Order: sequence, then C-alpha cells, then structure tokens
Amino acid sequence: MGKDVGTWTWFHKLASPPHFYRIAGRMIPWFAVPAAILIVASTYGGLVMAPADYQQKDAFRIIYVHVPAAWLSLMCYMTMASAAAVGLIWRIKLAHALAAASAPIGASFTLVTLVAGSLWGKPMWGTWWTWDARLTSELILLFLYLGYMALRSAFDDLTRADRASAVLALVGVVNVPIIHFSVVWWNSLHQGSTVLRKGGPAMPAEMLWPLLVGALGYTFLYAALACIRVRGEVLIRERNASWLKELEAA
Amino acid sequence: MTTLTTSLPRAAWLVLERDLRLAFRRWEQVTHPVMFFLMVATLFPLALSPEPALLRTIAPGVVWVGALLSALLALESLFRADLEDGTLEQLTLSGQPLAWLLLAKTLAHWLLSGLPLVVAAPLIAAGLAAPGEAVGTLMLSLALGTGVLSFIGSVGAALTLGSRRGSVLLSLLVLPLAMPVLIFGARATDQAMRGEVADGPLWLLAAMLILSATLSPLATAAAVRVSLE
Amino acid sequence: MAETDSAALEARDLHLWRGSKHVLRGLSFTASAGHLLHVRGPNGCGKTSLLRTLAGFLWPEEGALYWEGRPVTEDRDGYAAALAYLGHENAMKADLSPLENLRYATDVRHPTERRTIESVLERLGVGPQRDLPFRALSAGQRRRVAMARVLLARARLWLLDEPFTNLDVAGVRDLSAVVADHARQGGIAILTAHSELDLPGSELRRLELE
Amino acid sequence: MTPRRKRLYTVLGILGGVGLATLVAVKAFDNNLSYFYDPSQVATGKAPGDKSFRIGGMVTQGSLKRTPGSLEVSFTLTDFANTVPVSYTGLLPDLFREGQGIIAHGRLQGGVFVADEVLAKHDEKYTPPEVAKSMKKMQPPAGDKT
Repeated sequence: MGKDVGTWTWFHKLASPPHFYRIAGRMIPWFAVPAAILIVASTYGGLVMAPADYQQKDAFRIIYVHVPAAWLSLMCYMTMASAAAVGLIWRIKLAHALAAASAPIGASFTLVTLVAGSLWGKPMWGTWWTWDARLTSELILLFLYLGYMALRSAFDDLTRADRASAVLALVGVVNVPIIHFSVVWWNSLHQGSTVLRKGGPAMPAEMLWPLLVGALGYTFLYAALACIRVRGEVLIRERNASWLKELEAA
Repeated sequence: MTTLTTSLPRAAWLVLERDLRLAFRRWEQVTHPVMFFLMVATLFPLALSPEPALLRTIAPGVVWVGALLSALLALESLFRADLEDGTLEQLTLSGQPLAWLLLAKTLAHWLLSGLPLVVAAPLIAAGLAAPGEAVGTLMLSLALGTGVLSFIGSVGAALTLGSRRGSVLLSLLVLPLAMPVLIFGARATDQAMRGEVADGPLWLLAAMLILSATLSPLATAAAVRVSLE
Repeated sequence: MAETDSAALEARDLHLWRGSKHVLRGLSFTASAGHLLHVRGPNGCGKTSLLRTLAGFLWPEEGALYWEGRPVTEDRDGYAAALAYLGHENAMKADLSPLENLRYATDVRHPTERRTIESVLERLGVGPQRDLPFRALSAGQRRRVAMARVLLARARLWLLDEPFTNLDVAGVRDLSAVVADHARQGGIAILTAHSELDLPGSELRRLELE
Repeated sequence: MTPRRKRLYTVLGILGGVGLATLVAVKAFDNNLSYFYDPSQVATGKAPGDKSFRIGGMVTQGSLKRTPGSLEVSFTLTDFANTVPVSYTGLLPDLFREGQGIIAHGRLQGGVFVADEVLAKHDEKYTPPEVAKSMKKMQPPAGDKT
C-alpha cells in the first residue's frame, strides 16, 4: 500500500493521527453550526409552517424527527461497516476509530427512531408497539449496534477490539438486507417510503422541504458528533505517542 | 519453499475426522445440548397448559426457540478447547487455507450438535401433539436451519474467543443474526402442521445455508486470527 | 530437505506494541540455513511475543519480515508451510494418544506413515507411551511428544518457545541433539530458553532482548 | 498453490456460492410465501379455516355497523374484487374509517372473520386537508392499495 507514494501521500497524511486530530478539531464548528441552523429551520418548518395532514392532523409532524433519525441510523451502520472494512484490509487505525465512534451515535439514532415511531403509533395505529416489519428490523438494527458495542467492550486490548468488531460489523452488513427482507415477508404494516418512491415524493413541497432540511441537519449533526468522538478515540489509541506529549506541553 | 503434499479435501477431512473421534471419546458434547433441547420443550406444557389444541398452536415456535437455544449452548465448545490446548494455533499454521479447515470444523460441529437436535425433534413433536405428517418437514427445516446456525455461530464463537465474558456475549452477537432462520424455520413447520406444502420457506432456508456456508468460513478465519493475536 | 541459500529469514526494524507496552523496538536480524538463534532476556522482555510475531500470529506495527527474500505477508500459507512452531501449550488433544495426535497434526501437511511417526517417538524416548491417552503422560513426556510434531513437520524454520520446559537431563540432551541435527541439515531454529544451551557442532548465535 | 491462484479460487468460490444461493432464493419465490391474505384469497378458500391469520384490505364505504350499548362493530373488508365480513369487539384506532386500509388479525368462523386486533394501515402519502377535500371531490375512495 505504501509503495505507490504519489497517489497515497495525501491519504496517509490524513490518516496520520496527529494530522487528523488537528483537522477534525478545526472541522467541528463547520459541522456543528450548520447542523444547529438546519435542525432549527426544519423544526420551525415542520411544526409551524407545514400544514397538518388531512387524516393524521398534527400527529404526522413527528416524521420531522422520526424519518431523519431512521435514515441516519442506517447511514451510521453503513459508515461504520465501510470504516471497519478499510481498517481491516489496510490496517488503518483511524478507520477503526471512526467505526468505533459511529456505533454509539448510530445506536442513539436508532433509539430515537423507535421512540418517536412508538409515540406516533399509539394515536395512529392504536398501539405503542406492533411487530411490523420495519419496526422489527429497526429493533434488530439496535440489537446489532448493541452487540457491536458489547463485543468492543469485552476486549482489554484496543487493537483486538478494533479487528474483532470490524469482522462483526461486516457480517452484520451482509445480514441487514436478509433480516429486513425476512421481516418484510413476515409481517408488514408500516407505510411505504414517502420520499424515495417511484414517481417522486408523495408529499407537497411545504411538507417536504422541512423533512429534507432536517435530514441534512441530522447528517451534519452526525459529522460533528463523529469528529468529537473520533478525536476521543484517537487520544485513547495514541496516549503514549510523542506528538500528544508535545501538544500537552504547548 | 517447502510444499505441502496433502490435498485440500484430505486436509479438511482430517480436521473433521479428528473432531468426530474426540466426540466419541467424550459424549457430553453431543448429549448435553440434546438433553437441554428436550427439557426446554418440556417446560412449555408445564408453564402453559397440557391442552393438545394449545400445544399444537405453539409447537413450531417451541421447537424452533428450543433448537436455537440448544445450538447456541453448543457453540461455546466450538473453538474454546482448541484455543486452550494450542491446537487452534497449529491449525492456522498448517499451511492449508484456514477458511477451508474451519468449514470442515464447523461441519463436524453441526454433525455433533445440530444433527442430534434433528433426530430428537420427532420426540418433541409427539410431546406437543403435532400431527405426524408434519414431522418430515420439521426435521428437514431443522436440518437446514441448524446448519445456518452453526455457520453464523462459528463467526460469533471465534469472535468471542479472545474476550473476557464469552457465553452471554456470544448470544448477544448471534441471536439478532439468527432471527431470519427462526422466522422461516418456524413458518415452514407451521405450514406443514396445517397440512400445507412448505416449499417456500424450505427453499429460503436452503438459500441461507448456501450463503452462510460460502461467506462465514472467511469471516470465521479472520476472527480466529484476531483471537490468536 | 532444504536448498542452501543466503538469509532465509530476515527481520527488518520490527516494532511491536502490546497494549501500551512497546515490546519490540526496531529489532533486526537475519537467520540463514544452519543457524541456531538463541533468544534471551529477562521475564516479560518479549521473547514469546517475538516468536509469535515470527510465526505470524502478531503483526508488527512497523517493519517487515522476509522469508527467502519476500515479505511473508505476500504468501502467509506458503510461509506457514515452511515453519514449525512449538508454543507454551503442546497443541495435543488430551483424549487422543500421541500416535493419533501426531497423525492428525502431520497428515494435514503431508501424508506420513505410521512407522515414521513411531520411529520419531522412539528417538525422543516416548515410544512406549505412543498408544496411551495424552493426558496420562507426564509433563516431560508431553513436551517430547510435542517436539516430535515439530520434527515430523518437515519444516525448514523451527520456532521453539521454551522447548526444554519440564524436561529432565536426558530430555534436554535428546532435544538438543535433535535441534543440532536440524541445523546441520540446513534448517534454521530460533528458540527461547532460560538456561545456557549446549548444542554441539552447530553455529549458535545469541539475540539479547532487554 | 500460488497466492494469486488461491485468491482467484476464493473469489470464484464466493461468486459461485452467492450465485447458487440467489438461484435457490429465486426458486423459493416461485412458491407462495405470503403470510397475508387478501379478501379474494379468503373468499376463494385459500386462507386457513382453522388458524388465525392476518387479513388486509379496505373498509367498504357504508358497511360499518355498531351495536348500540357495546363495543361490538362489524364491517366488510374489500379488495375491490371480493368482500369478507369482519366482526370486532373493542376500541378502533383513530385512523379507522370507511374507505381506509386496515389490517385485522383473527380467524374465520362460519365465513365471518372474527378479529381480535384491528390496526389502521396508513399510506405513505401526506396531504394537507384542503387538498384532500378537493381530491375527494374529483375521485371517489381516496385511499389506495398500499
């Protein structure tokens, strides 16, 4: 990997812990500020500006939390698994750090999705919880996150925790579609996808834009949280490195 | 460079044969999970009601949850002893592709822990008042399903080898991944008990078996190498 | 058994961390045909870690290992086929006899006749125990059987971690003779031992770890 | 075996295994995998008579009848080809109304589907009230088959 210097220099420079630590630190406000603005805008647009749904009335407004969180719960898993694959194949510590940092964030988004969906389900479906396909697969996704985190915490040695949990994340990626498909076939009550569907979103613009802005805001939020957490992971991994001692002294 | 003269199938067979021979020296590995399976199935009539109509309704679920838990229980022993006496290290140094040897080892594990569950299933079916016609489908679905469980479980067993709390952690990792097997296995059994042809779920179980047999040895090999670090 | 060429095993600037401990700090050495390398140092200095790194279980964070001029990461199975490793554990199943254990361990690499295994067991002084369950053997006898596995592996590179543990005086003498023989036939042996080694007629070199 | 050949065989093995698994899975889809039954399947006797299952369909306009003084309701479910009578005792969910898609869980008793649970299934379309009003004027039943 290191032989092809020309192509890989930038990559290795970015992947070097001290460099990344500095860059990530500088990036946090660039992610956090847009995240705050976008989420506030989406909340205002969703709660105040958008009209109520003709059937669900105001209860539908919970989608402005529920749907972005659901997207992010999947996106976090994909990021985690891709980072794990990179870390496993090229033995890049920073990729493992990103995977480790993404898991709790993704688990939180999954939990938010489930709780928000449950709050919506009681008035609309008439039940807090039902064994519907999407609900069940989201729940299993939460279990996968928890399993990943449990496996990490079972190792004393970080290198082994990194590599073992990376294998698990990849096994999970193969299984996520299978699990999703099997529960869909098993029992489906949840509505289809609103935005990503054949023939364009089934939603008027004034309802749709706060949703999309919210999704973007949540993505920025994830990026900001990931930066903070990866910096933490880098500190743990590099606690004996000389650049950290210099940083402390300065 | 030194070359090996033992062919790959022969090497895989040797791994399989050794585990079978070991099991014949020590029967607990084979008998304990089956006993557990039978006892779990006994709990349900005691906890619910011995009424045949009710038992017939819950039978597919009971058999499959019991099989899942027993398979999980047996997984603990898949690599643990080999890690402790050093033979797992030697397996990775045999010069043969590790994934193949682990495929053979997982197959041996299925023969010793999955197959007995399949054989014991008719007993439980009778105890739960399941109709006789359904027993064939039940056994076939269990044979395919426990195979998938062995393959998925081998990854989990290898991953938890190097960790402190082995067995509970193993369940946490394997159970979410095993849910599709439970869904289709119980569905096949259910359909067969209603006198329907259960081709659909059985084919799906077969597809899962092929997929897990293809991919899981690679993941298991990676996990074993991590555990030896 | 082996063609003679230069520098069969070469370690270049190995760095290894175990947790927060920097175990190997830029270790370099070469070992060629006929060389015996005695790794020495106080407890906890990383002797076992070094041997496990050479066997390919541990990956050095920096530096690389070359076998016959090529990085071992290029063909790990090929490298594994060229080496035999004796760890702290004997890698024998307690419920199987030495003969069965050795057959499984060796046949995976190359078919071996029963007579060959028996003669190696004789040579290491555990011929009479060949059909007993391994668990019935004494600690010293178990170590000898484990050494028989190394001998039967027909590997050029031997990595022996404390091979003399639990051996009596005669055992140490027998084993030393086997290792010296291996070197004379163009093999390489890298071993750790607390005591001084007495290996007649072979080129013994020392590697001190602090 | 050289490492390069080994890699080739590994990749071929994975492709072969995944391909075969896909073929077998496709074979599974040739069979009826459904858990759900729609009113037509129930009307033609494809649904199990002795076991509970789920039925999904649209509540027929004008079919809802409440028994005074109790929580008992009855209505018919349609998929626009066949209808099945349903009876249910209990509170109906907010979204339950005629012309709306629902899912009921229960069993068949003498041609009537006796539900023990009724869930409103809401579609993926979100519409402001005034739009819905005008849509209703233009085309009867607003719901669709999702």
